[in-house]
Amino acid sequence: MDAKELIARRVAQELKDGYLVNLGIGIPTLVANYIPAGIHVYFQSENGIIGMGPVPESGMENPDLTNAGGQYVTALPGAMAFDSAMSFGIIRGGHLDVTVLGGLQVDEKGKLANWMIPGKRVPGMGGAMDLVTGAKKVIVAMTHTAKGNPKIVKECSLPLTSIRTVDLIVTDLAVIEPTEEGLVLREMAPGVSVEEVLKQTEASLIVPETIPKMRVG
Amino acid sequence: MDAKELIARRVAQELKDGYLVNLGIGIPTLVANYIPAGIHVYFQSENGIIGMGPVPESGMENPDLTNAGGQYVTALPGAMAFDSAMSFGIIRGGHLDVTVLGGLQVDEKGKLANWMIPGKRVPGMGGAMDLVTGAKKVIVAMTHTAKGNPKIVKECSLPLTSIRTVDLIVTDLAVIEPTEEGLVLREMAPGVSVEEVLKQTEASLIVPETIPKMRVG
Amino acid sequence: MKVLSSKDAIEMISEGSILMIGGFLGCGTPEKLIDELIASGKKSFTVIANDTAFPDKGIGKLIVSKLVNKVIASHIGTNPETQRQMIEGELEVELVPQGTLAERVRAGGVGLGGILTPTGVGTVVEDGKQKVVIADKEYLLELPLRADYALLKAKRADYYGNLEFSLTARNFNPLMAMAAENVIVEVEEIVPVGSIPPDSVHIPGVLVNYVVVGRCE
Amino acid sequence: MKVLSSKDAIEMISEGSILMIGGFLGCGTPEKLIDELIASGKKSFTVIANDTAFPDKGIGKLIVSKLVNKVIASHIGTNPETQRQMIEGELEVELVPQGTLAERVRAGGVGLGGILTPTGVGTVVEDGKQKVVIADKEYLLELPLRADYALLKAKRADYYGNLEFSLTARNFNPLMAMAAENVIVEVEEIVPVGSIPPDSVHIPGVLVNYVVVGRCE
Repeated sequence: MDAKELIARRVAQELKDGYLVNLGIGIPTLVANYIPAGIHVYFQSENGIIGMGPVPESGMENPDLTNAGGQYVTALPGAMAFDSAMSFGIIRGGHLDVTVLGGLQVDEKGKLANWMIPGKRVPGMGGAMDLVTGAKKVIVAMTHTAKGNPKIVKECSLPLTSIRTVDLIVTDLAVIEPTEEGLVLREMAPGVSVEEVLKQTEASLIVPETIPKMRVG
Repeated sequence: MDAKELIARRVAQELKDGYLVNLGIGIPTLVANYIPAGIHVYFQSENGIIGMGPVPESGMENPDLTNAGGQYVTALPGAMAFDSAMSFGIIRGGHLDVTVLGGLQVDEKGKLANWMIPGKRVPGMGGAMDLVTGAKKVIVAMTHTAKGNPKIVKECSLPLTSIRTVDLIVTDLAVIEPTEEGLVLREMAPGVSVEEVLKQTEASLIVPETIPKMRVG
Repeated sequence: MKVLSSKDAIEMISEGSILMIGGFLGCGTPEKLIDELIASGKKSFTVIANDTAFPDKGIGKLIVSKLVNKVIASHIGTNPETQRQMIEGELEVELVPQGTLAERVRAGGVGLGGILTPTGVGTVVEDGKQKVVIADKEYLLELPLRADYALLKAKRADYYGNLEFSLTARNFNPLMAMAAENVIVEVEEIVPVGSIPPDSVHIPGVLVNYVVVGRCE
Repeated sequence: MKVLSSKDAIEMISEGSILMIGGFLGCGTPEKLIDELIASGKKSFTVIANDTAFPDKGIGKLIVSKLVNKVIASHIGTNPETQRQMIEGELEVELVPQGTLAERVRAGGVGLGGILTPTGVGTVVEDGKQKVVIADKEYLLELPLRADYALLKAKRADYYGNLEFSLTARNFNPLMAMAAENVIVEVEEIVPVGSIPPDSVHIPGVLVNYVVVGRCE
């Protein structure tokens, strides 16, 4: 299983029946492929729909039906379309059960930076600040390091997305939960040692006595 | 022509083609009966519709279609229904061309009191404060006096509806326009003398040299 | 979303809760839920609603049955019993301009900390409220409203709980569907998923907790 | 409402105006109006929009054609030309969280003086903004946005200008229809009054100034 699939499979385990879920671009998008059996979740796309379905077959595209990445999607039976104020009303009003986003850095306090690298890449925050500030549960899905550099750091050097502490960090090495006491190492990827996780993590981690294997469904 | 019809007919002369209009309960409601020929106006009812039509024939009532007074109405072709936030978004956002309301008092500065008599009648302001504060043009349609007492006063003794100066006052005796300089007597009802208007008005009135008869279409 | 009998729905409600109830002078009010609430004998509620309707209709019946300790509404003029209880000191009434009430409920539902409005500036409505000056214009800071339960009326729901409202029965219903911990909706019928097209759904089913069928139980 | 050719519609627009343009990565953007604006050679516009789409699509084409001096948007990451012009100092970019952008446009349309949001607190978004503390929680005071012209895309209009949007092409369009002095809407077809049922109209025709038919002119 490659790193991205592992992360997506693990995140999918956090979803419960009836949840309203928003998936960011990149690894988070893959989560839709691994929803546990018997569970029905609703996907919101912040450009204005709940009940987004998969990419349409060629020739079946509707120019009025795209996802937040601008790609053609479909709408499942029971879907609902709405304007941007309603879409973010749902997000900011605390009605979104889970948002899964990519991350550039998460710090020891569980704060996320994921929207810009000053002087280098300034795409804009899009809906990220609203999602992290407003969702009931925020899951960061990202590779543990970038080009060998730890992404879980003592303090974010990149601009924060929100001062809200995220709820869970899922990487290709571990599952880490920010708590009042600090970052707790909750699960380890198959074949990964505690030493390796600590080595690849700049932030201090609280390491419980027993750490189960990552649940990947 | 009775006093109410005279007032309603005169107010109707202020409406222009394409206007969005909100009529309050009482005399203002009658204005709908006297829209000048060749003019199409849209009536908004603040409970959530533009394109409200007349009272339905008996047996044709729809329990989901009422006006702001709770009476059954109809919807004309091209009508639109919306929620209360949109309804007052239209009103407060300056999209309503004219609101016609009844009045308890209007003072020398053109400020209106029309929603309560302390200790006596406290129905609540409903949409009146929003309408007077937000509409492009506010027309007060009321009898000139109540039980012989002037309703156009030096200063409102009743609680104000808004600090916004109304645009026109139409009574059974006269048409009066609040201006920077004060209340100006613009038109006189048929058979009414300037002396009588002044006698029935507590506020000072600016009386131009010539005062035309009230235009009643 | 779960379908319940009106009895089971009302069963869940604790005495003394804050209730948001949809409707405008009874149009768009869940009459069956109201009757069931009265039958339950529970009391001491705070009711947030546009108005208190008429003594024999909608919210008016709750007032007459003396189940309500406090009302937050824009208008109580059509229900003499509300006025009587208020004057006698049996019922606390907070009067809010209708547009401000809509925005406060909306703010509660979409996660705003407050909104700034010119409605009410310079009137009794401003008492005790913070004022903010922007570009030389004064605004009142109005705070969000939320409730423990929303008791709403929609035309129909599908099996996911997606709601469609009808004409002026829409009014405060969709706003309240976003501003309460528990959303209970009385509908005339439940239709198969997909029966309501995506652009015709007014409130997504994921925001709806319980549906009660009002007509054909 | 008046039906115009795209050429006559663009004719009205003054150089240097503030334009709100609907769409999300090009979905729901009036392409014909965009092309006509480019053909007109007018420039120095401020554009308020969710994003700057792609270099060959929607608002992206305006950027590539260098007609824009300033952009207020939530995301510019899909258009490298926007980033290049920004870095070179040719284009001013104000980045706004998407939910805040929606609320600011809405506030401009519905007459609010501002809204309080937790989104952006403790991030670079708070720079230069007033903070308000309510019940020990910090909020940013975000101000309304308005424009001289709104260039919008709807699925269809009736002869009154009533608009119906389609699926995710709705996005910012209805919000912008309320927040501009002049509202110009590109539609795919114009249908007889009454063809769009009252509950399916998203924006009432009285808010629409001009309609341009985008497909079959």
